[in-house]
Amino acid sequence: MLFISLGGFGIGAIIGLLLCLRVKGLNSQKLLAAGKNIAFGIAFLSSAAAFVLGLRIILSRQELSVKLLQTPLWGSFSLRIDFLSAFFLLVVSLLGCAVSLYSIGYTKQFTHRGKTGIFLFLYSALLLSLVGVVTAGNAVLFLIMWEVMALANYFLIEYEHESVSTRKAGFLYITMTHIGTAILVIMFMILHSYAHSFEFTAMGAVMGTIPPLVRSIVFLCALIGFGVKAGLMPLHIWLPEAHPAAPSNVSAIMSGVVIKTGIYGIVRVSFDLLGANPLEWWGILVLGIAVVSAVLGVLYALMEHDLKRLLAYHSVENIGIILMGVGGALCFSSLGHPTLAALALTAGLFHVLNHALFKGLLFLGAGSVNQATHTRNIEELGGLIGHLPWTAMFFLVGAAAISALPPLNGFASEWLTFQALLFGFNVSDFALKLAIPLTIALLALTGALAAACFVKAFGITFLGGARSHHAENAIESPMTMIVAMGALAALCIVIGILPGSVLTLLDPVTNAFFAVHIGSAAQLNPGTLLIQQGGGTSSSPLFIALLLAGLLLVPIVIAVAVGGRIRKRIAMTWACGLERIEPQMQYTATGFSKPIRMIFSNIVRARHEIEIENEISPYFRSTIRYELKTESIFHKYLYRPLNRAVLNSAHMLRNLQTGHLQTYLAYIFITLILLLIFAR
Amino acid sequence: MVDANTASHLIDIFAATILVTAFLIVSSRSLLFYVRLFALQSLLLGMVALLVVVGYGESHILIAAVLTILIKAIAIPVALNRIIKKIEVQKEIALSINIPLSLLICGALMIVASSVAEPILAAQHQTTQTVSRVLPSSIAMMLIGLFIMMTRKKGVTQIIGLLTMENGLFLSGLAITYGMPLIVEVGIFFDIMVAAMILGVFVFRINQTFETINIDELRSLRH
Amino acid sequence: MSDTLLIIASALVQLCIVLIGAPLIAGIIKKVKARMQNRKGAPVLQPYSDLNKLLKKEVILSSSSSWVFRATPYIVFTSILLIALLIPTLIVPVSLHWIGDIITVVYLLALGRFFTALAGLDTASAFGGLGSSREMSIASIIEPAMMLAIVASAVTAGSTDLSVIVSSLVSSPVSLIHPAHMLAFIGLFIVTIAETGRIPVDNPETHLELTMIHEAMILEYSGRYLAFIEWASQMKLFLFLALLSNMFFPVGIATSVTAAALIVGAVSLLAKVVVLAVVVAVIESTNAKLRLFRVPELLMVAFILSLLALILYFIIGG
Amino acid sequence: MNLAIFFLVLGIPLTATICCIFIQRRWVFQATTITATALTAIAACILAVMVFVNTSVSAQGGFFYADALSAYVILIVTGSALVVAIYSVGYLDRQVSDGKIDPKILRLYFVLLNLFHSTMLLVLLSNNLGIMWIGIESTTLATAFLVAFYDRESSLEAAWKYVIISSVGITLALFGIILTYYSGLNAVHTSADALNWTTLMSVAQKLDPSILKLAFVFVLIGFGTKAGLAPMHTWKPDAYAEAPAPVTALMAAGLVNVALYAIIRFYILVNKSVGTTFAPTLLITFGLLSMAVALPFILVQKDVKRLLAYSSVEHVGIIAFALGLGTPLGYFGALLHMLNNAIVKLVMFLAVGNIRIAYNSKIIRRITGAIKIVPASATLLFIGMFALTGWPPFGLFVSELTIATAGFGSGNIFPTVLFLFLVAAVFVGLISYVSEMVFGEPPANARAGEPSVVSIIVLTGLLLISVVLGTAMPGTLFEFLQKIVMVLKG
Repeated sequence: MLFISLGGFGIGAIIGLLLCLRVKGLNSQKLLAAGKNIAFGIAFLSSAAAFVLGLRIILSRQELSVKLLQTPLWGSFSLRIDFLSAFFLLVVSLLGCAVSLYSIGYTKQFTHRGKTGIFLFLYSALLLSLVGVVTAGNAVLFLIMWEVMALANYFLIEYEHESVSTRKAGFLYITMTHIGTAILVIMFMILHSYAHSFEFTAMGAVMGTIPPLVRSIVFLCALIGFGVKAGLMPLHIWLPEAHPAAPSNVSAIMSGVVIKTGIYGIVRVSFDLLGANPLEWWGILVLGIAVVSAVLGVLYALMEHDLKRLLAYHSVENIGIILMGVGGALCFSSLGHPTLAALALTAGLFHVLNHALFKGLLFLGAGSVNQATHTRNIEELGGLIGHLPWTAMFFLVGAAAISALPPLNGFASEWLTFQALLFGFNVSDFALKLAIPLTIALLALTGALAAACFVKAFGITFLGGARSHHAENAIESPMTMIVAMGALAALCIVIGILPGSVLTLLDPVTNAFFAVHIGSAAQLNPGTLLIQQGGGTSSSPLFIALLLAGLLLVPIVIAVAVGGRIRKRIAMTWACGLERIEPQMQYTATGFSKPIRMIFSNIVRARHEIEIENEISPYFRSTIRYELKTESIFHKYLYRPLNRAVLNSAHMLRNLQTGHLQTYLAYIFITLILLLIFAR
Repeated sequence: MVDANTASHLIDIFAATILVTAFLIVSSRSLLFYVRLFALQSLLLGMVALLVVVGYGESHILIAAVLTILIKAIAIPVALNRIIKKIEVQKEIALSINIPLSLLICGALMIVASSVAEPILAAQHQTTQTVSRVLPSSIAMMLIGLFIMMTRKKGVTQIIGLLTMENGLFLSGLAITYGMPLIVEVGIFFDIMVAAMILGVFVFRINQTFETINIDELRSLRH
Repeated sequence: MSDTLLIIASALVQLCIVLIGAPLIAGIIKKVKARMQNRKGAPVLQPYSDLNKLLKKEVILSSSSSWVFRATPYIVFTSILLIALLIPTLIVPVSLHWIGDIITVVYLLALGRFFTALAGLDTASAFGGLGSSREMSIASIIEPAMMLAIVASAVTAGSTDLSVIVSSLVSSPVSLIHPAHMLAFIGLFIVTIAETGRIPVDNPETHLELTMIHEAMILEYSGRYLAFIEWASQMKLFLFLALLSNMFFPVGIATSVTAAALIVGAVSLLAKVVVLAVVVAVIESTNAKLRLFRVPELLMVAFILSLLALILYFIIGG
Repeated sequence: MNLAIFFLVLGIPLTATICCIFIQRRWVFQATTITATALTAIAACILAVMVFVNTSVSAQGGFFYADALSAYVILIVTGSALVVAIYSVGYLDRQVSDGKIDPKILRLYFVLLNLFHSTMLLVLLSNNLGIMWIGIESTTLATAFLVAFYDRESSLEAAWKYVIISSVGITLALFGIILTYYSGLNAVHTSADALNWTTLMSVAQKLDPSILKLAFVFVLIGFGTKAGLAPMHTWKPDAYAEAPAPVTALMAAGLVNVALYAIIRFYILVNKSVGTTFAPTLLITFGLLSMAVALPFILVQKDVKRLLAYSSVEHVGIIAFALGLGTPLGYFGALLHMLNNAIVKLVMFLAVGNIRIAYNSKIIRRITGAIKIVPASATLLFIGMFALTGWPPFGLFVSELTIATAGFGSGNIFPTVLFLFLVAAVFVGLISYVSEMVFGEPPANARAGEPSVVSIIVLTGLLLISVVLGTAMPGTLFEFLQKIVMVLKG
């Protein structure tokens, strides 16, 4: 039965591929549109099939392994869907469904036939490789899928290659990811030299024989190699460039699931391949990186006024939050607290799903805004809530979810993360005891800053008055896009209210790693999160939602009882006595983030330039141009010097090729003499 | 006429002389002198080959000996002379390391060569083969030839350096293996001749195009 | 069945106390401040009549505002009401304590703040944006300090459930005099001042653009909307003071549902909250408002104190 | 039968060379060349089948000899020659019509191309190490005028450097061969056989190790010069950049492998005689050095053909490194890499040839937006670049991964880590330049339109082969490579 499901998915994906290739041959716009719709429809159905498959595997508690082919060099290529894979399959396929649906409307702007055909091909390839990455049971198959994913992604980023910034982004992306892959190859090779097999099961089986130092090296390789993809600080630099450069539907996939494959890899290696007894400093290291990523990610996000860059930086932040759970799990696991480890990992993985949903939703929203206004600069937007009511509403849901407001899904996973970390106090390890309060405080800081950032993002974009004619003339997106966003928003709410149901899905995952049921740490009611460790704590998003709805009666009753029917008058906003208020008088996004920029000036390192033109006297200014540049400390102190050093040394070494024939002969001569001495 | 032992001694003497010509080339300043010294060197090499024929009865070397004398001692020097006369205004060589230092370095190369040849000579002692002391000289010649190419800047001097290397090679071949199988020997000769011709053609063309055969000026291709 | 009724009844009582008590505390603070400034001041019950009047007045809406502006007062008010059901005031454990712990409370506060800030931006006025910006900035540095202060208090009980924390304190009063506990109290008190927008962080009575934070956001509100916003912030102050008093001096709080215990609880709550309110008023009268960019330093103090509390706790042990 | 096949493989291109000298009409000598290379390729296939069945084929008392290794390289060379011959016709016609080439010397090109082809085959078919040397020296001579074909200042300069450096190298190699011969004489005593590789192999245990070590040093430097191992690679960027694109392609795909083949022959011999530490250490060192030396030139480069030339240096380094690992898996990877690299290098150089025609430049900065000018060639170049840098699903991914596996398996952990790092770093340079060429807005003076449709079909076919090698390697090839590995194990 499961095979049928998988087969259905496979066929679906292949048909998708074939179809997009055929689309290239067709001529008329109508056929193009039809082909496009069919291709996305198939992508949708395929994703749905994958979703069903993942769900079945988890619910039936039965892992699935499908052997694809036997290779002479790398052992058998098989897809092995264990519970971790199945969970990630769910994440991938959920977003795959939504984005495929959204793309039907979104790609209406793509009119160039060949380019659209290539887009369809790459899009399907990306989804296929994503499924491949999370289900591969063989290291080489994994690497192949990993690279195909990177490649498809790269070409999708380069979709609008005419712009210099896009090419720069693509270059940065492919460079970083390739170096990451090289490190992953090293990692798998080390594992292979112990396991003598590339199959994950075999690698996992020999973990006991690997000495601790080598295990640590493997772990570090995984952290760096997968960290590049996940966008961990300081390996994140490609992310805020690449995500905005891609078309928005692709950005949603990238931010929603592609970076999650990095998390998948880290979890796969550190809990599955390296076994259940990690070293403690791994966890502390991961926590440290997580905190840095989360705080700096959100701070840099606040400094952005490009909507998609802003969202991209938030991905860095959320990866940090996810890793807090993962890092906590590593710490607890190393100190012999499997139950706590299970709890922490559950929190992290739960946030993986949640982030995929709301970040996907937000990027889709940004895509709609972009399509309607042709700008991503929020300084030119404003008042879109009137023009794009649905988009605005769904974006608001996403913004609230990512700000971890109850009763949405972001809250549920952050709450769990807090709880998991808090139990670090019960663990008798001083380093951890010191690390954890700091982590908690900084997680709180992150949450608050994220809220600030999304007040800015939503408020400046959708509320107030239009700051440009782009924003004034915006029209709402097509139906499919709205439905896709609505579906994601609905999921954010449903999962937010019934988080326990997701935890049930995660139970087999953590059970496989730690051999404990999460039920022993937390009770699994659909609507309530109940932690039974320590004094016992609970939070019930379901009842929060119900009570919020119920308590809404109180102000309504009071208002009606005391004030009677409401009497309204529409008037202009108070403009300090001026005749009317101009949209330019509104607070700007740059202004909005100024206090935070001042408070964290050491970290964000803003430089501003002010150009003032006076016409008559300094009191009558014709234009003021204010430009703000923020520079990442990693750029300044790590990447720029590194880049410069590499290029300088390359320039220097290039002098080896002097153009002098005599020098070349001297090389041969010296080599000969040296070798003669060596050979004696 | 000459038994193997005498031949061996004679070869040693010739080899030493050949090495001396190489040193002389390094120490000379005139292009024409280069060519003449090279012709002399090749002639001596031909003599060595003849000695091998006579002394060890390796008759197939005869062809090699004749070819050496004909091509290397006569044809190539004549051709080079014509090239020099035709295109070279200045008959002085151009060098990047001065002559005393060059000689010093060549002396050092001699030491390197003998230390490299040592294990081979030791191996020769163990076998029943006739001991030859030519090997160090021939290796030294190869190194000196390469050194000439490195430090002398004109096209013709580079050709001479290359040919000196090849002479050293041939000397070693004669000295330690009494030549190669015939077909190989002939093939090698043919190749060297063609190479020298091609280089000559290039010198002409370079001279036409750049109006110099100072290789130092060929520096447009870099990095 | 009677259990359910009891739960509902107790929840309603709790709600009513907060709803009705909050304006009173606001009135008291105003009165004390007036007295300290040698003024007679408005009557203590003035806030009630203010609310009453506002509720009856006409509402003026900005032409550029959207449904977010109109929904916000209700969201803010409701979220505070929900918090009122989670914080132990009269009785511990609170009947609905399992619905949310202190982290939930923090995030419910964030919910209200999020929408208030959006409403500030919705009016297209420069003031609204200014207020939102400042509010969110200050909030973002309040939150880590608050979380750490909470953690410092929660760590003794091993739970973030407020009722569990308070219960454990009631059952083992020794831990009240733990130095860590005291440091945590100071930390949380500073956080309370900041979170409820009192001097020296914010001035709830000013409408000067240089200084106002919260007031700037709600500048465009009028009528019943303003009433709900005002009332909500009064309740927020009340709840924070109640929380402070019950978490650090859980004297007199009812632990069983008997009439006597409840009355004792109510009286002691009122007494403690009034005392704290007076303290707040004194601080407000004796301090000047801080410059905006000095506020982080103050909150840093709270943060460090809480961190110190935690370290002390680890060193000395619970 | 055996002799016949040797004569066919060697004789067809040689005959074509002679024919081209005397044929005047353009289409006739063009057709002759294509037919000859095609027939040679067929003959090579027959030879490969024979070798596959009989393990080795020899004729003329062991003068001609072919085992799986030679058959494999012959297949690569003849295949590349066929592609290059087909491409050359269209490419040079286009250049003639553009006035870049004097139509009168067009014949010379085809004569030399055929000669080049036959000299390479001579190396691969002879058992005698001396003849092998003659063959390699002849490749230099055959290509000297091809490098200088355009008769520009820069191409003359390149050709001069090429010939001088190659000649020096090859002279050193000859000394190595003489030393080998000498040690062989001591063991065999019949001078005629003492240069035969098979004979030497049979007496490998009796050869004097110290002499062979010395010999290997000379041979490695000598043939390494031809293969382009650093630091003897210096002629490569010059010659590759100045020669006509198809010649460059044949040098990169064919000649490199021929030189490597010669090194491998000695390598096998030395390993059997000296033991397996000396030669492998040298190869690993040279391999990594080549990769490292190529890196800065790939990271900062102005000329696309030089870029590819340095990439060739890098890939020779990879193959040398893999050979140096000394394990069967390493050999397997090296052999596979020879094939993969040849295929993709053909694609790259020939695609660049097309682009060069459209832009009339090989300076990277002047080539932008190629995807809009020559969409097919640009796509081929771009995909080829990914294939070249070892991305799946292309063949080089498989071979490089095999090499990495072998590296870790053989215990050379740090060299292998360095190897992986260098491979990744080279990619950075290539992608930055190639993406700048392919993407963006084209300059105004570029001529839109593909110069040759045939070349696109051929190159696409090559890339598809690479994909097949990267995804589903045919079982026969696998077996064949296993046989070669047996040869390499001695």
